[in-house]
Amino acid sequence: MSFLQSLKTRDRVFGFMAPEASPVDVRHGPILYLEDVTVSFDGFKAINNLNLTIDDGELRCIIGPNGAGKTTMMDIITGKTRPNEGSVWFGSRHNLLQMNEPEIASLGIGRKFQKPTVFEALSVFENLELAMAADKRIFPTLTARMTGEIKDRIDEVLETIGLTALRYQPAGILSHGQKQWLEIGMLLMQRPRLLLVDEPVAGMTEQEMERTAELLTGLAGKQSVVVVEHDMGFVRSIARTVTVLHQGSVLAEGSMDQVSSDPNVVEVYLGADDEEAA
Amino acid sequence: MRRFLILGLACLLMGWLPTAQAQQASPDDSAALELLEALDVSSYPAKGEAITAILQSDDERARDWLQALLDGRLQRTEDGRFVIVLDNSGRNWPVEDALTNESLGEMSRRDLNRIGINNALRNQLRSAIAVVDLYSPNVDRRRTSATRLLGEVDEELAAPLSELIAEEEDGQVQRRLAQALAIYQVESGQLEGVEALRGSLHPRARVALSRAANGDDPIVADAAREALASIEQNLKINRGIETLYFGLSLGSVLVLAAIGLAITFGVMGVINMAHGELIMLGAYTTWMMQQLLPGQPGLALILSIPAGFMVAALVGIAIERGVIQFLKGRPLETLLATFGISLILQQLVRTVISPLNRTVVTPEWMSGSLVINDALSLTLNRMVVLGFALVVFASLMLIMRRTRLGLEVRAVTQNRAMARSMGIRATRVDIMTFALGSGVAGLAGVALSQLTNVGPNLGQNYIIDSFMVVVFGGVGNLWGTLVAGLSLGVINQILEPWAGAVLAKIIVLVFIILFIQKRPRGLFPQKGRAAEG
Amino acid sequence: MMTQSSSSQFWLTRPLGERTTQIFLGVLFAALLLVTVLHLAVPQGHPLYVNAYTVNLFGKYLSYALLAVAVDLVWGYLGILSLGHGAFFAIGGYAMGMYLMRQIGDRGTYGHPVLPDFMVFLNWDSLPWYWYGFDMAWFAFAMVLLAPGLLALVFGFLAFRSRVTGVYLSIITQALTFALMLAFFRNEMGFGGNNGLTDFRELLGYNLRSNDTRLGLFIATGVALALGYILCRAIVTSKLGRVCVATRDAEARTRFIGYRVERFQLFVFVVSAMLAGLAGALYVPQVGIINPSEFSPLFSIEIVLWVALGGRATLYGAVIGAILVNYAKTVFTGVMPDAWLFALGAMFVLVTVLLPKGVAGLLIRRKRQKHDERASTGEASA
Amino acid sequence: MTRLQRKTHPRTPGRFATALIAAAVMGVSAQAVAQENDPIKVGILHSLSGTMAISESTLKDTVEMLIDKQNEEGGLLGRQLEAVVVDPASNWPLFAERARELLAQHEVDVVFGTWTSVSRKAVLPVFEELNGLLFYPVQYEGEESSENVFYTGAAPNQQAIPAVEYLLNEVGIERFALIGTDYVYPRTTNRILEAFLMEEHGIAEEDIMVNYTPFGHSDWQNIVSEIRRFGEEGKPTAVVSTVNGDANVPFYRELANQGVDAADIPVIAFSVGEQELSGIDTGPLVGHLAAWNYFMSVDTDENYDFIDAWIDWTGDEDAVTNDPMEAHYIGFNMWAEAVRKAGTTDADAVKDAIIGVAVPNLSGGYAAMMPNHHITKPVLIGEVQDNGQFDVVWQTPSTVAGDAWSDFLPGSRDLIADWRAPMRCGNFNVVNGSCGGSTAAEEAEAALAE
Repeated sequence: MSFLQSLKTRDRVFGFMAPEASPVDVRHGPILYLEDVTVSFDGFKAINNLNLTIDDGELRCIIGPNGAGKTTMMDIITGKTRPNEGSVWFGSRHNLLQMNEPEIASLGIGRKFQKPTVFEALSVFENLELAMAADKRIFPTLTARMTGEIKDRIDEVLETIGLTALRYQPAGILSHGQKQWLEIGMLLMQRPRLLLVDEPVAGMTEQEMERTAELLTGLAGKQSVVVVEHDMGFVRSIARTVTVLHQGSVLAEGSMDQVSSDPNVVEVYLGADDEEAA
Repeated sequence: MRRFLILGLACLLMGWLPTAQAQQASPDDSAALELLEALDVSSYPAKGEAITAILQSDDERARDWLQALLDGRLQRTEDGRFVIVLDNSGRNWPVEDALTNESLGEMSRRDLNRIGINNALRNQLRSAIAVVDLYSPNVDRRRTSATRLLGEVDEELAAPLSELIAEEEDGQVQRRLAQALAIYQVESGQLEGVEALRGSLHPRARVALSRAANGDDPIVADAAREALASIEQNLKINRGIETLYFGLSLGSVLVLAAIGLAITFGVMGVINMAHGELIMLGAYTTWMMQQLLPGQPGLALILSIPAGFMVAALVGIAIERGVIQFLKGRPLETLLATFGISLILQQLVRTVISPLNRTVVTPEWMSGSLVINDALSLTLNRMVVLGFALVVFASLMLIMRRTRLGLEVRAVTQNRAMARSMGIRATRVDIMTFALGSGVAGLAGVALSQLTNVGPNLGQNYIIDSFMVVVFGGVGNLWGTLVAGLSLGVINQILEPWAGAVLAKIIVLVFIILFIQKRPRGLFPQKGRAAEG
Repeated sequence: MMTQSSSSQFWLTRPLGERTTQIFLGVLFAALLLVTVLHLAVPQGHPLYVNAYTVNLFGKYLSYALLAVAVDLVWGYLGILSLGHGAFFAIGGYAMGMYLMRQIGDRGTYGHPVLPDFMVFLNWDSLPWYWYGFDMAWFAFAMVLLAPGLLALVFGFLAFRSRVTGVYLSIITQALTFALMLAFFRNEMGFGGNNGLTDFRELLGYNLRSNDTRLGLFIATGVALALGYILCRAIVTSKLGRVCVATRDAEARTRFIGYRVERFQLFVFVVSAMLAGLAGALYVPQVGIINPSEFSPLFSIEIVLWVALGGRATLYGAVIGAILVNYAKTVFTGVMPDAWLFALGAMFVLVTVLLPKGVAGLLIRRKRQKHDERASTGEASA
Repeated sequence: MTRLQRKTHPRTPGRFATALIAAAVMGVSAQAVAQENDPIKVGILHSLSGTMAISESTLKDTVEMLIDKQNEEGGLLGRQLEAVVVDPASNWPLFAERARELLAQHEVDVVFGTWTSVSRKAVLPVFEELNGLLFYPVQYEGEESSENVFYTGAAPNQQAIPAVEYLLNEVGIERFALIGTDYVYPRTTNRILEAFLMEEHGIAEEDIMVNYTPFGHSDWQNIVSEIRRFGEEGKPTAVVSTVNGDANVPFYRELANQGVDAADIPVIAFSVGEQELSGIDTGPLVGHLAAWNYFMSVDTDENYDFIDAWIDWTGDEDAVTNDPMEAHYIGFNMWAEAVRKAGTTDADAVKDAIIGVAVPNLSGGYAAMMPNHHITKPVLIGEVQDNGQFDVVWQTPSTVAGDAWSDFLPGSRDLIADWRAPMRCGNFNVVNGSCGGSTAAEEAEAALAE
């Protein structure tokens, strides 16, 4: 079985597939499934047997105080960090723990970092071009030509993220908010099945936030979206289901109202506030 | 040389004693002059005879002459006078008359002809002096002469020797003489000698036994073989210890050289290619101190520890202020700039001081070796360096762990902005850190001046190894550097005997390369999100 | 570290425009032509006459320039600071040297038909297996590219697979070249030990000691440089080039958008190593000797310095840097033998501190300004 | 004796003649540029920076001093001498480049320079191509004789062989440890010595220990303790050291600290002179040996004059002189003499004139230029004194002529060099009577044929 899997995944290693037609199997149940995952750095348990399921097309918000393990969780899903124990499944077919970042990415999992990371030396246009779903092996990349439809697709996304005017600017000179947008744009270019979005609205103005909210809610349905965010207002504006992480495991889950009335959650956040105050 | 031992002892039996000489009236100098003139011939055998004559003559100046001859300070002037040179450095030498011991002031080396000797004569003289010393009241002299007797005894000597052993009150001398006797006995095929030599690690004893083992007398041969076996066993162990010591001492050198880098590179992220030159400066400081305090190399060395630190630290500060501060967050650029600096420093030393190596004297208490037994002795200078390395390491740990500076350094390296906002003067910390790292490099230089040459290229020979050690140990981890340095040293020394020096070094390098593949962040990596690039 | 450096370097952006390349190639060929004419047409003794010595010198510079371009490809565009490129250069050089040694045939001092002199007087009775085939030009020339390529492939595969990055990579590349230096110093290796390979006679039947051959080599090197430049430019202006820059500035990000970074690194690293090998092969017949000192880590660092001085990630900057530094070296060692290291050292320090973008940085700035205008007009139209 | 017969072996008509004429034409055309009254240019090709500066920089000063002296005495042929100094920076390819610069750009008339074998090998083709004159002042491995190079340093038979003979006969050594840096000079010298010891003196294989270390080797613990054990087998043992430059200080330090005393295991060095000692604390080294053709302590007036001149030139009271400096002293005077004899500085004229020229050396004798471009030298054995000087304890009764080709290497047994007309050959094979290569060649061809 696992051998078969490895074969299946291998053909992706060589990227014969176009990510649009991600073969992720969601016929029975969730698109993302974490079970009893635990990670520890030098003895400190960043993730402590965490269980989480994301359904296909769902928009899920994850909140939690600093050090709750939100980012680490994303690292695990995207293959950047390997858990000490537990299992992570993408659909019911792909065991993510057996793949590396590019494989996972080409499976259709896109990620936006907490600290916006775009290719500062490259222009906005080129950033999107690189993110674009395409054959990403060496020689195809070496011989890749800019075709009309690629241009259109990029323009389209440029429109959505409102950076058309800055298309030729190096990404390095963009404002923080613009970088956030660009990064989201790069996700869109990937046409992922699952978006992991880490603090998308940090450093954004109100209007920008609203647009982000629209964008993300718009995406949900077609794609599954996991948003990690501190800004409660923003979460409230988009959230259907909210998961609260604390000390590496799920503290509460449910609608915004449910969780915000949950005594533990309140306690944790007040505690957190105290810490910040101190 | 046996001839002279015999002769010495013969004299003894005749009741001749150098000490007894002193009372007798000193013979007229014409006789003495003859004795010395006999020395001033070209053929070395003739000189040998002359030495015998001097020894036989009951002149109490004999020992001084022989000593002067041994040191090459017995010379002859154009007008045929024999003089003893008191100090043979420079162009003009102070001399005194060999016969009257009256000072003759300074003479040009042009007017003096040394009475040359070669190693054979040197041996002869040493033995001759040794024999005389065998009866000297001074225990140390007796010990050295007793040691010289090992393997030199023959039958004429055996009898008087046993008497001597009986009379001798100093235990060590006694044991030595007994061994000497035993060796003779084994060589002459007597069994009791074998017993006496059992467990003796002295090479002479081993040679004697192995000869006996191939001897005709079966009993003796078996006994000898048996004795040898146990000795060989013992030797293996000693050799193992020796190799380990070699490894540790090489390791300590690596640690010393690298530890400063572990700070500037590991903690500050500055790739300081001039690190080697800072080491060099430390070494040159030692040399200068010794120039400033002629005749007191030990004191100079001690003083150059703080001096070396200061010099290197100051240069370090200059580098930091002058160059590195402009390259914040561009670690690879620091590599390039500091490489330029290293070129400048090297050439500076070449032009200002000299392209030639400088002599750094090893003080008495650091030269020679600590004798554990006849097969194992640990060289003192390296032992001192090893200790020094550990002390330096320990104090660095203290500074990093216990002091305010250490705290601030760690704070700044972890989160500069935060540290700033908490009122830590980051720039000051940078300077201090770099000064510290550089200063330690200076200390390494002081230590190295005792092991290798003090020259403009000193630094180049260590910079690469240092980087290897730091990276192998894990950047930013002092313990890593210590472990890495010592282990690489030991590995190298274990490999060397069968792989040869060059191959051993290559193997170690390849090992490091492969190791970095396995653990891309060294022995003791920094884990966690912070570590992700 | 990557992210740190990137912010300070986002100017390294524009892949080279058509025009830069045209200008560069134009200048290069003009120079080649000029030197050739001045050497052949102008009579000796005439002030404008370029003698064989100078031609030879330029030839050497050009091979260094090619080496620098190779380094710039991995450092400038891929962010891999290789302190071991001297190794690939030297291996290419040795491959050529071995061919030239075999060409000596029985004209060596011992007149041995097969064995090179150093093997005869070190009492080798037969040729070691790795010397086989080097009497055939095609084989040797293939080796010039393959040997360094293979080394780079194996080394790079190990290193990139296990994601050795930044300083660690730099240090182990240094370890690599250092180990090779020690190895080649060993006489048992059969590469002539410290004396290396020398006393070459002819290359492809041309007498290496004739000025025409020198001129030929000079031109050949120039052409090689041009080709190498064009190849590198093709790479860096392709989408692959942009992936490289992406990797350089945000390796993790590049992975997350689905590029198998290690393979791109490996590919470019190998290409660069081959170019370095080619440079070495052109270098050896012009200087007439190859010995292990070319492996010395200090030389590899120096190469990086040429690139830094000329300007990273511009290719032509690397060429400028290499020629500038080596010309300076030639001048200084002649004019002020006792002090030239001061000048060289000072040059490195000042350039890194005051001119972080190298000589090319100045040109770049002008280009960026033009570019911004274009961008702003685009804005207007939108 | 046998060698004498070889030297008078019937010669083939010089097949080099044509090549030589060509070279001559070149040389002359190069000369034609130089006017009669402008100075004679003397090139100096010694590293002033880099790792070799430590040894070579003093040689540059030496030549400058000699030129100065010559000019005070009115120069040569009524023309002043002018030094052209360049810095090859201890970088071998740069050596070749600088050599070409000296000959092609500056059109110097003669070059004094290079130290290491590799630097000499690097410049050799340049000198042969441009028909320059190179005086090479350092003891070396032999196995070479170029028409354009004059070897004023010792060949192995002028240093190594006599030194070992001294150990065998005068000191009674029966066991030899050959310790060297891993490059061509020690390799060749040790091979010659091995052959010599086994063939001529029947030393058994297990009584010879050979060990090589890298340049600048600084950790000698293991090797020295190995030597110590090697010497503990009951036979008198000596170390023959061809350890190069920088590695010597730690080597001797380790010897001293591990208590290897000159009286028990003397070390005889071929690359350690006064200058190297000036970097070592010689106290513990007294009695260790060195074999050279000159020592600063040599008791002759020529020597004292030279030393005083040197001290005045450097302005350093404790400046030391050494063997390669004497070699330049001899070489320079030989060249000057040859120029006077030839009445021109033209390379070919000087090449012909210089053979047979004899000038005084500093040890009270004369050095003559042999037809194989090597010179005659006395061989001196010195013992280290505590004042950093050597005390001469033995010397060859007469001077020894340098052998370009060793009699103890199979490859070169049958080769001789003779640059006089009509032979003009650097590797004349006395067996098959042809110029160019040893019989090893035929042997190999035969081997291939089989």
